[in-house]
Amino acid sequence: MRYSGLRLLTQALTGNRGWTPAWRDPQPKRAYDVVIIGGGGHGLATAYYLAKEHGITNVAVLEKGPIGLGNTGRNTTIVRSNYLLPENHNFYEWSLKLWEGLEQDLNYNAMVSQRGVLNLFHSDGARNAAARRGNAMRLDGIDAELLDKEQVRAYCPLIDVDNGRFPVMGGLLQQRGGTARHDAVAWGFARAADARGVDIIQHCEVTGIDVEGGRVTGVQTTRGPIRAGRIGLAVAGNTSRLAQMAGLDVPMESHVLQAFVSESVKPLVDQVITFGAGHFYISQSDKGGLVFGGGLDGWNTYAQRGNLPVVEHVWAAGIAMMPSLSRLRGLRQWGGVMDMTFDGSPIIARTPVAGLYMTAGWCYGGFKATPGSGWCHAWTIAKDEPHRLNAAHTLERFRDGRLLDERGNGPFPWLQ
Amino acid sequence: MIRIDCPYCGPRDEVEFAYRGDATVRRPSADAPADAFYDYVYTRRNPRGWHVEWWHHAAGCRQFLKVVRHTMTHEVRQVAPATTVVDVPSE
Amino acid sequence: MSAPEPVSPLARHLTAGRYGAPGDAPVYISERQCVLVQLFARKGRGDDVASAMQAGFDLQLPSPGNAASAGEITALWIQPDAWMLVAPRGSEGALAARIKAACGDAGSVVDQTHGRTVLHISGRRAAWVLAKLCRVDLHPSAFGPGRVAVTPVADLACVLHHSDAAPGFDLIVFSSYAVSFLESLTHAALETGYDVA
Amino acid sequence: MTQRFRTASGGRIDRNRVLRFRFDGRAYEGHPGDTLASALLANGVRLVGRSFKLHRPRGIFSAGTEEPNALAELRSGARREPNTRMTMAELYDGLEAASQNRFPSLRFDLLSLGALAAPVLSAGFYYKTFMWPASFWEKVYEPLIRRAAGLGRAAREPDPDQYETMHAHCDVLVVGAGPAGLAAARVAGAGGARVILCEQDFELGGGLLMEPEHAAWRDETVSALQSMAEVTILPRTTVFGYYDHNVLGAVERVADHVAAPLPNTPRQRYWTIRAKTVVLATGAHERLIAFPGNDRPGVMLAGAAQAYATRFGVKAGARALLFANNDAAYDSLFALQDAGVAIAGAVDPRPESAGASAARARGISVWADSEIAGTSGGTALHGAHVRRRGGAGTDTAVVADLLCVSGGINPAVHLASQSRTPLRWNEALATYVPGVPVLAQHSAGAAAGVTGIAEAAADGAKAGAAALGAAAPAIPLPTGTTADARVLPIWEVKARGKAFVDIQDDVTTDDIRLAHREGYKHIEHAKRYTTHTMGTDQGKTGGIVGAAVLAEARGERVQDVGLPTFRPFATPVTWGAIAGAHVGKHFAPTRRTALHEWHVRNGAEFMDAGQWLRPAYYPIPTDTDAWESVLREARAVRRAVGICDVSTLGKIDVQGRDAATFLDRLYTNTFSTLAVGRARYGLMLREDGIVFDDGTTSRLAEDRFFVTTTTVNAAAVMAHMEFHLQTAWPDLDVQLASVTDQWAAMSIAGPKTRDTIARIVDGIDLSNGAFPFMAVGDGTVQGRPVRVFRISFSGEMAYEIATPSGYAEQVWNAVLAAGREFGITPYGVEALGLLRIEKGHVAGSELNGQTTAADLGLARMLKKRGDFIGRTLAQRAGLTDTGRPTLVGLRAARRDEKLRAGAHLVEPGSTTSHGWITSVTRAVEIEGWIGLAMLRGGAQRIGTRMHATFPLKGEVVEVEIVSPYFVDPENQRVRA
Repeated sequence: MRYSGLRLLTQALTGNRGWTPAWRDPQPKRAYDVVIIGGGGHGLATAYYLAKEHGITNVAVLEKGPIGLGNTGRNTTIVRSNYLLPENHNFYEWSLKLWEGLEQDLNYNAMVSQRGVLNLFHSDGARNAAARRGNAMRLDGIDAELLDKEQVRAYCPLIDVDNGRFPVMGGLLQQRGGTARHDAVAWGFARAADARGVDIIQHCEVTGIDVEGGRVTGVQTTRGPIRAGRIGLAVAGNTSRLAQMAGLDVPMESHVLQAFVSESVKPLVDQVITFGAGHFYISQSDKGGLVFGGGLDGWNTYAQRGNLPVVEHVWAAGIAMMPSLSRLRGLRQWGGVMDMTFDGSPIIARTPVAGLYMTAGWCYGGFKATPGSGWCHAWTIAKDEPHRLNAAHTLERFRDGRLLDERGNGPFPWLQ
Repeated sequence: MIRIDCPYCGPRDEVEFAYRGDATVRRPSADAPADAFYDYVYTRRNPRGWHVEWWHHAAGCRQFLKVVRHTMTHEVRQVAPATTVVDVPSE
Repeated sequence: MSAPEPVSPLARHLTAGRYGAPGDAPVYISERQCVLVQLFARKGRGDDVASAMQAGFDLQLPSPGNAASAGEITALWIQPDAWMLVAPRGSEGALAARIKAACGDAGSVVDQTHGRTVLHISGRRAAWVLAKLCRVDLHPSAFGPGRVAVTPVADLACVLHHSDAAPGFDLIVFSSYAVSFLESLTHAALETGYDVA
Repeated sequence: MTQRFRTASGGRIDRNRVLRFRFDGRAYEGHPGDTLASALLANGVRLVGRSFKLHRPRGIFSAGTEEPNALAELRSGARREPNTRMTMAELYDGLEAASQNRFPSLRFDLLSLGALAAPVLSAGFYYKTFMWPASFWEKVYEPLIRRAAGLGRAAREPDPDQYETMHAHCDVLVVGAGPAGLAAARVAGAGGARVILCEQDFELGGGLLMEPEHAAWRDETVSALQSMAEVTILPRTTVFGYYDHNVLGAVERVADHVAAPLPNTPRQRYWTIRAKTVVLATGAHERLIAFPGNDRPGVMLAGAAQAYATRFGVKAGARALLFANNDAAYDSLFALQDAGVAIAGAVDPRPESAGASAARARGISVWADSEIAGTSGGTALHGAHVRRRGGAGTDTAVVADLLCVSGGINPAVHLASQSRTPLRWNEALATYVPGVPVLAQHSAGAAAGVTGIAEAAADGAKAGAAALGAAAPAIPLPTGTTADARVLPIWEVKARGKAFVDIQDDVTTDDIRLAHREGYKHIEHAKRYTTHTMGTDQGKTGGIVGAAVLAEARGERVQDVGLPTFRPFATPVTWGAIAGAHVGKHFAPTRRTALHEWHVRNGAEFMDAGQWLRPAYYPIPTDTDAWESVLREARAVRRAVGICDVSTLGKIDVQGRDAATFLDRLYTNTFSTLAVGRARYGLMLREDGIVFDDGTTSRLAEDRFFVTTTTVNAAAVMAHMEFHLQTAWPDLDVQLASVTDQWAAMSIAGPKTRDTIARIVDGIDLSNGAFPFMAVGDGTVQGRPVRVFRISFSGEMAYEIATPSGYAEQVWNAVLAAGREFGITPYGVEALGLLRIEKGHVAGSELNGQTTAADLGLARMLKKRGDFIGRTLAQRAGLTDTGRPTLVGLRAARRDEKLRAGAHLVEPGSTTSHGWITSVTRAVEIEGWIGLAMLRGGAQRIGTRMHATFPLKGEVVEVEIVSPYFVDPENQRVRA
């Protein structure tokens, strides 16, 4: 059923009784051409692009719970492509381009809002790093602007430019960055993939990956075995466990990243702002809640909950950046489990097991990557080789020393 | 908040410590092959369950402690000096 | 030429007077001028250092979490096989040299007199004020007189010593942070009021 | 008449004192002991807000934290706080509040016209439209949606109030001071435990406060608790989160019950409480029933109406009707009757009940086996339509301006659930109660599903005893009979009209069913699709009702549908409270060198280096701009002598028998061969082969070294050393002490350096022969001990003088005096940077965690024999690739053109980056701008020209690629 304003009106006049499920709830078949493990944004996008771009529609997406409730439903909804390394910004830029046409493509309003993403800096060194990054983006055709202190003040008057412990020197702005409605992304991809014949199978947990002679043959699930010659992992936070089912140890650790939302208030923050002197970023949802977050709790965990020290850090950084937020109230706190890699960049690649692919290791970058990750993962699965956009995002780069270390933090996942 | 019962200082908040990751990997000897160093630096079991890990009591006694902690419940089962051999609980 | 006097980082920051709320239970904040010497036992030489300190200074080095005094010297446990020795201000480097002489190659000695600043807070509500800044349990049952904790206070590394039963606490902090630390401490003490001698 | 709904007597308010307050500009009066909500009700104010989406009129619905409707902007200006629950706002004299989410006024809200389009505004409507044309989303649709959404308006100025933190430890933390909490605290306290009792209300007592017959027990218990030295009572304190290891967060509202905090007093205090055992006596929230018009002002939870009558002495209406599915709610109705409220009757879906019998005995008419099918009225309730259950027969119109609703109770299990205590279904109450906890924790009283004052208190005493874990002393307990709290689980009355499950966010039963129809069948999907329970009240009164509607649609039982996860915060918590004192300049500590005061007195401009403050430069009146200061300072070094505070460099005293062996393994180069009294430059890698840090290390004795690190890595290097000593090489005898703060250090550099310091340094022969480049020695300056290092960062003849930091200013002044005749000039970090760039020394911009030794031209520093950290992985193909960018120098081809760090190096006309500029400066040794860069094929490109492009500013500068060593590449000067 196609969504439109007219449909909304006619349905309203008939008591909204004619709406049908956004996606089917099929029984799993015994075999598929491709099985995608993980019904989050990345898995659903992979399935969608397999169908749309490569004509591969005999695809199942297996999700252990309901779709979209892992990190897709737990992030701070930011989209941007303002990365330093060409391997990263070119990939994220492709993802951003997909975001820009996503709603029309999916016929689902994911509320992609290109309201601008501003990264503040507070020192000469940080300014130079921001300039290097912004110039690298511009050379590759990606929008970036350098704001000085007064331009920052004008752009977002709530920012305390002068008086804090670390006065603001300026910021790197990407106007095309912004936010998207995270739940709607999963639902929109699910609906569009379903419409192209993909089976989205919820409450179907993978308990084993069958490997014969170095090649995958299928999966064991709580709803029985399913055969498939090609399997894609899109299980952020749990990649280590799933990869181990196929006998692989991967260079990754699982860490929790917390996020917060305030009580709803009238429009206050019209952009996405990140605070360079403390781990902090903020935007305001269309519902009015200020959505914000910061750094990792910093120790391995699979639990989707965080603890007070990070709450204190993040909230203090928020007040340091915008002192007028002080009297607002935090409404909810939650955590998502990140696949943290050893260089802070993702893996979209074939694996040493033939027929097994993964889009993984997304660290903090997963949500914004959703369409791009699905697109590149689908390509890699369909062609059994990476697209040039994800050619560098291999599993082997750690062994080869061809690292994609955006910030130079070294092989410490909790610092990435 | 994770509370770690430092064998020297007593129970302390996690903020006194700096996490240093998996404590089951050991630095290979100088003549070990490159793969051994690769595994030491990059290969992790990353278990969902009991994890043996280093916590540096940076704001306390400056000791690297071996902590046996569960990565779902966050229960801490054992905290020991660096050279102690610890058992990983079976479940 | 008279003997040179070191200048404290707090020299211009602690001005005598009464500050904050005018309540009847203020805390008292002062700086203590001390000599500080960090003493380590070398690997496997803990017993030798202990006997040397016993013999040379009649000082029994304290166990973890504790302080011990002999004469003018107080030893604070700070980490395994390491202590901070605190004594009244004397001639530059003299105590460190005496301790090194006593311990010989069994110990490593580092003078930290200038590297650390010692503040003292006392008064009936001193522990309550400290609890605003300090994460360890300061209840007398957990941290009575003679107890030592190496723990952050006001987010800064600190050796906290329950130095007298009055109660009073010594706070040993890195000198470069002394001013910042004092700002946090006095801010926390505004509610009770505080008195700088 | 003011306070015309105030009862003649009764309640816990102080009728002898009058508090004046304003709501939406109108003046009212109330009494101490009132909340804003009770005072407004006393004055007959019924309409207090507008709903989130449809802007429907809203009245006061509850008397506590669960309030969905009665939200106000409290105070004004910089102290304005939106969305404050009027039911929690303690009245004070001069209080000012304003309604929110309405335009232009509460009574005539233009945005409520949007409700005409309500059928279109069904759940998730925005996902199906607003997509055409694509560019309209940001320009048209989104701004409209954002303006209509949101509730109150936040302040736009910095908060003038202060906040604080408090750390607490206890044996038993009791959350909630109702009958269960008071009893638990008393038992634990009497048994000698250290107890903390937190109560979010300003009065202790919880449900006791609306039961006057139990006032004596309450008072006696409270005074007993107050007399216990080890019991800390915290009223106005909300426990908002339950975290790992039995650590809980709470916020104490120290000064929210006054117009502004007193001087020296924080507004709120954030407590971190570490409890051995926790007793959760958090009570329960009454729940709504979804029937058409259940959102109209005048519809109120039954228990709330009782609280207003008995605790606050306020009649929430003139004529009350009850709609309840349980006997306990009848007590509320009887309390209203006793307070003088006219009773219109009771509507009960049950065919017969004890409550109904008791009501009839009081002369109250009861519609049994009946339900409410709708309400009438505009912005206030006029009446309700009563019908037989299921809709048989005709409706009866009942006139009432107060409709008390009770669908049963939901234990406040939020904290228990956050602590991973599983919830289990309680059939009698048709709700979730806590199961067996994972942590040391007990739920007691209504929070555990135990209803009634006497029963809850007894349950609390039991929990207190269990928490004590020892023989528990007996305490007096209240007695009395309790109405049955069991419910007939009806959730919804299906009739024409909007029946709300989330009153704040306008989520109706039809919305839930629509979500189900569209496949959003899981509770989390339905919640997110409809926004059910996502308002500021977090669905405390209607959450389970929505779940029940979903369950019915799914053809399942409520308990099979489950509930959305309970996450912190149990109650919303003030942002500033958690930030505490970490505001403004105190966001992070500030680290100052021992010379800081001198720098301040001498006009330094400071810059941040991590937490350190360092002088950037020292402007003098004749300098026209910063560059002039920097160039003047740098020239002084190149031509005569300058002095720079370098105290911030990390310094580590390394001692022990194996100190040299240790340093050999730590550094890429060798230290065991270093002679005592000599220094050597060292390079450290991370284990992954990337450069970590550098610095000079001096040998003070066979078994003692003095290591220096970069300013930013000082702590990281210390931890790196400790890690390897303790975990990889525990057999080594090495002791480490940070002496960064013990030693102040100043670098004196320039051709006149020796002439300057030789005048004041005693005890060291500073002649070049006796004290050559890289020599180290101890001496004195005017009787102060100093350690002199002949090391250079600038490329000039230079000596670093370290002195115990208490003598820093004295030694610094001595050097200044000695150098006066040479024009000695203090120089800051900017000039230091200029000098090091001219010399080609790498620093933070090049040691950025991404570069190898070879990239930086330091490959020779990697020793050929022996292990060192990073040796093996540095040999990986990707790190030895000759295509990697390497360090080069740059010079602007046109001498008047400026270089910028962060520019990329390209071939003319191309956008392919071959490298980037890491550091730039105006030079003093040569003319114009120079820089350092990382450039692919760097060595081969020396002597060529490229373009430095800076697209962010649209600049392109032609540069010459040169050697990075602009000054004295043969190192003659440093050895002079």
